[in-house]
Amino acid sequence: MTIEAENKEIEASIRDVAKKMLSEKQVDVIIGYSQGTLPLSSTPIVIRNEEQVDNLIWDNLCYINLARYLAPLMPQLCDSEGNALKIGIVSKGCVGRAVNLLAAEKQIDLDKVKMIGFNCNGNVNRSKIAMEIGEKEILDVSITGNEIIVKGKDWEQNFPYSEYINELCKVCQVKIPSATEATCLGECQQLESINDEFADIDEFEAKSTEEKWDYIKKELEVCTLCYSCRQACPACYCNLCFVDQNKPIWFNKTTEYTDIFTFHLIRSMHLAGRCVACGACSSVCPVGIDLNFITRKLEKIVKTRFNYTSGLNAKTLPPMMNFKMEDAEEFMLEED
Amino acid sequence: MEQKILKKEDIGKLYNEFSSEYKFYAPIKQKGNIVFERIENPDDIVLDYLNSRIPPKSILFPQMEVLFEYKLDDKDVEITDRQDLDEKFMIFGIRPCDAYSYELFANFFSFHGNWKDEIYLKKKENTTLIGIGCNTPRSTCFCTSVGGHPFNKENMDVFLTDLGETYLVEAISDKGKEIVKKLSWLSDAADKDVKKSEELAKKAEESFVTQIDVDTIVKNLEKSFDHPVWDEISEVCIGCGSCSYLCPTCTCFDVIDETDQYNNKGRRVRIWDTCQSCLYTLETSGHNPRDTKIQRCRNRIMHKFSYYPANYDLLGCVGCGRCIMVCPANNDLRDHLAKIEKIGKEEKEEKAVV
Amino acid sequence: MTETVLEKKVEEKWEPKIIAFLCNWCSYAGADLAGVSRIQYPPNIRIVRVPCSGRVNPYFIIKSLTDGWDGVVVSGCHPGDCHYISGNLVARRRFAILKELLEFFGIEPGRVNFMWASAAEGERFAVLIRKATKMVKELGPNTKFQKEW
Amino acid sequence: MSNPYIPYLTRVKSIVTENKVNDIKTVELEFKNEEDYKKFDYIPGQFAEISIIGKGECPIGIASSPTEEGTIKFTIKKMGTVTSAFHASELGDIVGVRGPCGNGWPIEEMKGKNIVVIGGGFAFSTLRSLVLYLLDEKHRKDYGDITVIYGNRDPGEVLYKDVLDEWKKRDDIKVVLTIDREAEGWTEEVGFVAPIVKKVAPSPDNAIAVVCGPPIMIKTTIAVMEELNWGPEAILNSLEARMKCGIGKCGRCNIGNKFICTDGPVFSLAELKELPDEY
Repeated sequence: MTIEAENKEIEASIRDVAKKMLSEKQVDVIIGYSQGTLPLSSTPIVIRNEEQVDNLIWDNLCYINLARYLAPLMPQLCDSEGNALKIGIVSKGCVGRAVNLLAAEKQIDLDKVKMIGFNCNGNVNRSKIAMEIGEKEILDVSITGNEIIVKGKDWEQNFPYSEYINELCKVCQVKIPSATEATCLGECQQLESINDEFADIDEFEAKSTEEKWDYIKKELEVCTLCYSCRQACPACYCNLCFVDQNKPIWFNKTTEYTDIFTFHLIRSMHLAGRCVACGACSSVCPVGIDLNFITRKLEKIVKTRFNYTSGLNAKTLPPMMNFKMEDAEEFMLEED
Repeated sequence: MEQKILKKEDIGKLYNEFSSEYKFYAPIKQKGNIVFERIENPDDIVLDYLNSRIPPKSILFPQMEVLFEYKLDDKDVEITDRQDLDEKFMIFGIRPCDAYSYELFANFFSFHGNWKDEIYLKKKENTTLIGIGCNTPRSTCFCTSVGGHPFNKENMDVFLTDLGETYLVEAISDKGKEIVKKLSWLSDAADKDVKKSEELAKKAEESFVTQIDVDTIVKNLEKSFDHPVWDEISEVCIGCGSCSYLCPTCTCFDVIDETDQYNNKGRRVRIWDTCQSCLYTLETSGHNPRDTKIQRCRNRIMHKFSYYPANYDLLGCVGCGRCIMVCPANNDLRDHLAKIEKIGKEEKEEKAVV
Repeated sequence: MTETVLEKKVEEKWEPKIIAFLCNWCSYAGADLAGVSRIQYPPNIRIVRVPCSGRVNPYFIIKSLTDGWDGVVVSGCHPGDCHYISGNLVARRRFAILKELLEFFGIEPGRVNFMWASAAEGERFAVLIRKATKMVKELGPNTKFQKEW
Repeated sequence: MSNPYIPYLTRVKSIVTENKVNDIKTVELEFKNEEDYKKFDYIPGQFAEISIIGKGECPIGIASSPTEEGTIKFTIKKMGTVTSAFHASELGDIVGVRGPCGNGWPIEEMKGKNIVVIGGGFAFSTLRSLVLYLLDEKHRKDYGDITVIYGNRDPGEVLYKDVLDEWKKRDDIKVVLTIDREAEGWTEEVGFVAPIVKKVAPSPDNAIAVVCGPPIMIKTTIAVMEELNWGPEAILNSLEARMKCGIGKCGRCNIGNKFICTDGPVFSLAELKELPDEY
């Protein structure tokens, strides 16, 4: 079955489940994706009645992690007294993982959130395509067969989907939310988790300290500290981020590399064992920094050290919130 | 004033002419994005670009700018003012909408209170703009709807029109005339070049996809502060503020003191700020006049399309479309403006129907 | 720091400045014991007493590095004898991740060291501090975070 | 053509603790050089951006009146980083002062009218400046009779006790102090500001009222005054907002298209009614 056919089938089944949920009053609102006004983009949408269900779409350009709107809960998802509505949420694998993470960390209660899970077939690597197209203006993007067709005013270019799929989706281990919490569409089988050997991360770690420092500095230097990555991340829901605290002022928000380095390193520390590898941070970065390179390193640490994958279910505590007596401590300084 | 012709390969010559006297800024490609940076080697200049990702406001109003520096020795403080304000800038390849945004900046920074922001104004005085007209505006551009034009020459010193292999050079301001006089090696323009540039201007003007009726929007906004349209507009916004970072007319800044306590010296710095962040108006008492994103999204649009016209009867938007392109949730400003435009019509229809 | 200053600094017997976060119940007492029993250890460390190694926020460590310290040492009680039962166990996971991330971002591994030292191990404390100081000394001054004033 | 962000440098001349809880202090500042003091000509109701260089800056109302020559006073409550730095400062420390900012009380327009000053809590600093200015022998004759109503939670919180006692001794000013709940040793009014205003019932004709205090007190007091048919343009109050530059450039203290730091902080109730309800 080609990618295009998969998308059509998923889209149709999302709309059926959404219509059923709304008509049977299982949920008050449903958050999903709708057609964007710009090519290579999609727009989240909140639908409240059955007529709007046809706005819901699914294609490989739905990159925003919808769990972002659950914590802190936006006013539009609360009733007049301010308590949460019953929310249906279109959940590709990583959105489902984010909902599980938020439930495990007591930010949402799961009986108010119903996940519409499906066999996600991945997202397009938008920045890679935009980088290759360069300055020509893209007017239309469509996915036909297994190819992404990008059209401009008087030019057209095809990109094979398998090569231009998002790096994270290539090695995604949780295509659908775990069956227990989601009403799944079609046969709901958990794909055998592709053991992601983190080859590119190992190869990078083998480099010398200077090379690593220069590479990461060249990558992060253009960061303008606009915090879009933090705003788009479902795991970043603190109402007062360490960056914004002013009693005392911890963090100097100048755009010198010292502050950029501190921000990204501390945010990575806070994501350890919680990041659900949805790639939203890279796709929203206005200057196109590949932040997934760092989040994959986090995943590797948590996988190798604690054999833990984040967001698999809503019960287990993330690794940084618990501990074991026999944790490895090979890195500690010892008398030789 | 006669027009000249500048061959594209002579841009290196133009750069060498001025790079000693001016700080020369031009569009270069940085990690796949076009940004305005100070250049050392003219070959880095990118010529075939639509517009920069980060607006050239980052040259005169950089994201982090020192207001003054200070030395602290126990009971005394010594303040040193900025010394580098009389350096001359030359910005090559700026688009008409960004050049006009410098005027809006200068107007805003000298309007309120009886203090003028001398730092920005002095820098603007020492800046020479060599702009290029837009032959192929983007579909997200709407400068013609907000009083601009792809070939608007007013705010430039020297205006170039891209004729393919060469540029048609027109000196606009007297600064521009001196610049062109210095470039004695430019050849004179033939009439066909001038005619071609007029055709390009006309073709560019007609190629605009987005048309927005700004007058009704400004009128509707006066009485729609509490209108439910703002809930829809801010529904999918994730509050990241990229739209204000990349907006050429957004002037808000935060002021912080950065002290190196080990060497008892420091500096007071201003950095870009955004009204989309919840801290923007959070008072120490905890009260926050705009603490939901509905109020914050409203403030950004009201500021550009209602408060600007009310205070300075200018529009606060130059129609460059950057906020549309950068929005991660693809929360399109053109949809918002269309919804606001329809406010008046809905009530009329209801009245007509009832 | 321009190149010339760097070389000058290394030749003229440059001494590294290391910040040490010592847990109040074990390592601080261990350092005290080392001092009382006249055990010599390099004077490069400046001690910050913290209630528990679990109190050490990763931000302290990164702020020290970016403020110009040449090395950081964090020392706590051995797993199992933490005064607050699980302070050092939580800290151990945090340090594990922080150490790998620092290396990933390009900070020399020898700069930031974690260790356990109980109140009775004055000798062990001194040996480990000597080892940490030697490592930082070989790495040279921390010039990565110079802010242009 | 000077950089508007560079403050005048002043030295702390005296620090007076104003309330028992010791979180409100009045700091008296003396300019390092004279011409700066001459340039710093202000009217009551204006504020200044005062800063501990190295910690930050914050907008504080000027508590001293222009008639008190030589120094300027600020009353600072310990709230955040900069205000705590003020509370930790000693005599002779350097304080940066930028300003005067804002429009201040309309002393020209108030000429020939009765003035009613209603204050609550520690927001009395700019009112102290106004009343001292009005009572000054050069200006007293230009104004009608003055009534001051000043409410507080408890006696320990009352600011400027020395100045209040002086005013009570004078006959050309009526001072009414009140506290929320009964406290021993308190001889004057008891109750919230609004009922006391109803009891005192200042007459609205040819009068201007100045109301300053916590939002709750302002709402209730204005409701009472509207019952005593005070016109909205005769009631003024001074607003507060988060400010960073104080000179209308950083863009954050706007209500609608008005900036509190340049078009305010003093707004009449009539103006406030036109502005959107976002402050």
